[in-house]
Amino acid sequence: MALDKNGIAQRIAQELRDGWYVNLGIGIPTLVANYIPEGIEVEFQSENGILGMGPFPFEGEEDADLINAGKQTITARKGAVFFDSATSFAMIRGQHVQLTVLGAMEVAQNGDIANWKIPGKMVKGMGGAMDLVASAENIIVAMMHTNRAGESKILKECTLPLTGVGCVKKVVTDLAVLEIKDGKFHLIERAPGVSVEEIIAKTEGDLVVPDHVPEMKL
Amino acid sequence: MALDKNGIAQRIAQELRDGWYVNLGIGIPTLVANYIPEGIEVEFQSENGILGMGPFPFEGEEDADLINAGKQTITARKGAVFFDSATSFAMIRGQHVQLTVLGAMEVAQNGDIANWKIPGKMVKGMGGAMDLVASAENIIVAMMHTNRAGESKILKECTLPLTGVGCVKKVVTDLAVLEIKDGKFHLIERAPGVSVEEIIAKTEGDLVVPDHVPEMKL
Amino acid sequence: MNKVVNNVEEALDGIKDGMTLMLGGFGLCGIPENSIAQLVKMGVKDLTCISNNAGVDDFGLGLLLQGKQIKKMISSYVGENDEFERQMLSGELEVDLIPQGSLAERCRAGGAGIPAFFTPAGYGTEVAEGKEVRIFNGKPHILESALTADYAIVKAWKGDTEGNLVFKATARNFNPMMAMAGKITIAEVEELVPAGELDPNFIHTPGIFVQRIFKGEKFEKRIEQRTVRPKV
Amino acid sequence: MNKVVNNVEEALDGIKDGMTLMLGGFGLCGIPENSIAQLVKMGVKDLTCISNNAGVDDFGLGLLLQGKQIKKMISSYVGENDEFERQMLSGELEVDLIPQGSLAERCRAGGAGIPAFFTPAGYGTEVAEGKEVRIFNGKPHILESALTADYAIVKAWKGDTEGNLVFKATARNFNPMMAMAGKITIAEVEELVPAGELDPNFIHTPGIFVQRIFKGEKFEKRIEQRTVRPKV
Repeated sequence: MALDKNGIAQRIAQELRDGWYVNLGIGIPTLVANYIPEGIEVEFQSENGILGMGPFPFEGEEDADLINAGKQTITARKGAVFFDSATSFAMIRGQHVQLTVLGAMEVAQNGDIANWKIPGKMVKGMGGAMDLVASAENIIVAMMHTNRAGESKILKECTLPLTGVGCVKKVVTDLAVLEIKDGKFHLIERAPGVSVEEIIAKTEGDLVVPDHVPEMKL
Repeated sequence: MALDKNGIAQRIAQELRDGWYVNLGIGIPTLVANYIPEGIEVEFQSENGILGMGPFPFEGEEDADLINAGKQTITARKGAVFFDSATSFAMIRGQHVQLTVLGAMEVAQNGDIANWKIPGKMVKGMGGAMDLVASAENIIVAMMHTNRAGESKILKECTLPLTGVGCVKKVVTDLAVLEIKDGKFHLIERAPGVSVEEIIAKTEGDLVVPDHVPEMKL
Repeated sequence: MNKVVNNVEEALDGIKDGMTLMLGGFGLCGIPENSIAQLVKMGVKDLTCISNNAGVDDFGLGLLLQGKQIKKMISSYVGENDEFERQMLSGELEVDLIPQGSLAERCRAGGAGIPAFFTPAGYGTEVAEGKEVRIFNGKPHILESALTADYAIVKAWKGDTEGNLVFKATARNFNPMMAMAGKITIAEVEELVPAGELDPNFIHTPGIFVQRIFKGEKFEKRIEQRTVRPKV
Repeated sequence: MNKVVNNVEEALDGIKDGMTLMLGGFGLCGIPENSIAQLVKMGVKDLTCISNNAGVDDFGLGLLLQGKQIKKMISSYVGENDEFERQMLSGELEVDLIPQGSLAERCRAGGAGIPAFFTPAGYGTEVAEGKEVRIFNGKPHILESALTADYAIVKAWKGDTEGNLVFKATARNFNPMMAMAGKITIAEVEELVPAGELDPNFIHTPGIFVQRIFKGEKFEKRIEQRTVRPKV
């Protein structure tokens, strides 16, 4: 069965390594924080200016001066730090953040990503996404394999305006874990109960499928 | 009579305006702080990382962590701020400092200045001098009119390696106040008792001399 | 070096039609509320506003949009604002979208006397159009230029009479860099203290970057996304 | 995210001949004394040292010069050191002199992922030789590149177990930028406190830039120019 958003987040959380600083984008990526594996310590960076982001505040304890990049009220963990936006993006651009997880509208087999603009519709802006994808050494994209019309979002080439070029190395969708290598998608894992055939059918980009494709362990 | 170092500093202090942030170089410029005119408030920036530099500490109150750009122990005034070297030079390069006073080995009539290196002798380095002269809108050079051999240091062209080009607008020496304009030195004031003839004789660069040259008021 | 002015009217004196303003804040967090209200009152028009976001319909920069006071917005993200959308789609409002990190760094560069720098952000996208590309360490970068403003308006937690500023939590965001980049920088603060009360080791924005400071009358500090968890 | 190591030996483990090191400090103020002593003990050679100054003959980086451990110095000012002068004039020591502001900004750029930037400092001087010149706002600037190091060694006043650092007075100087620019950054601190003891609003160097932290055994904190005034 295809994963829901929490399932995708849970699978991505398995990629976390002890001691990493991690930037989680808005949407599914935010949920990753709920599934940190035991024995693993990571720190969350939010690009508006906090390292050591904690969970949402208890009701009545919200502080308007303490928010994340999604403008949500948050808390600060023990050992947290606040800083300005230039310092925040110095961390990102300077590759001090070990993992960036973000959503996408489209991903292409050359690692291109599109996630900020749909021509003809309202453009909200790229926020920090372009800085993140251009700089991060380790990007995982969290997304649905297809759009609502059932069309693949895992493409030979992006059709939407790009956010970054050649930067995505791993994609976790509701159906599969894919790696991008040598200009192709490589099927690494499939969601529990999802067939290889379904993944092939719903992937427009070139897909390398090994003889055995293990199921995700969640 | 030619001014001594304190006299030069005293004359330069007359150029201070209320509300200015001022960077004083090592040597004669440092002495300017002793002659701030009454009713004028200025703040001293030292490029190693303090704004609001105060006088030397009382004996026994020296703090190894609190020094100026000359590595001298200092104090901090009320309202002072400490910052890192990148921020310090952001202030300088970004022209937030209204006046820079520094010494020179040579000044040329096009505003070039040489004050960091004598070929064949030990080179100590430029420290912050190149940043200061390249960025400051308002530079006053404090120097002796001639070297120990009696040769002019107020030149048509600098002979020593440059610190900056076309940046000096005013020079205060032991003999005179000079402005640099249109590629020439302009004699503005003479030291008390110093003759225009002496200044002309000791100035190698082109010097524009008005009919009346007032004496400095100290 | 007393930078204190009596009120928001004195603080914003001199801002005229057609000027470029920087306004601190991220979302509605750390925005100069009192100054924005005063800009509405002054009715200055044709402003170019450099601000990471554009507020919401009825708060923050949204108030200036309602009054059609803004000619051009330079931002990284402008969602959550219907009037913005309307003016943008109708062509009334010019919009320059900039990656957030480039926006922050361009403001810092403007304040630090660095006219241009290379960054990888935006390479290969429409942001790079018309910009110089150069490879460093095998990776393409684009040349971005400094931003400055006629007036920068920032909001701080505490400030002293010399203009030294301290920010609280994530309300710091763009405020320090914009303070550096304003030809005239105005700071509105929640608490105004005498010089010497702030620890000189822990000042975020040195007073040299601030020309005018005043205590804001009141701060609504509206929350954009109130997210909480239940108490157990 | 515990970054604490037990002692200076563990902290400097991995530093090898021929590596590039950044060392914080201005003059003898804010230098990593314990780490320098350990580098002497380790006897690592052919080092490239990026540091604003080179210490004095018998303290600071002067100790590494005595042992001929340094192949190249990248600094802005290297006076007050006879052994330095001797090695430089004899050609044993390579020296790259950089304007102080450019040095600070090049370290910051290295840490911030900015490969190059334009600055007016040094234009028209020998510092500009071989560098690209470009006019911005009618004024010539030169292109300066980022600096990074295999190890950056900084000295802080207080640090916590997560590597967050706080500096005292003008001992801050180059330490924060160098902390950003090290592939591995080592912090020696006067006081090491548990995470949560430092106010998150007032941390100079966020722990993300620091890989190892330890409490220095003792700090001599030598004063280079003791200037005082008599008590009245």
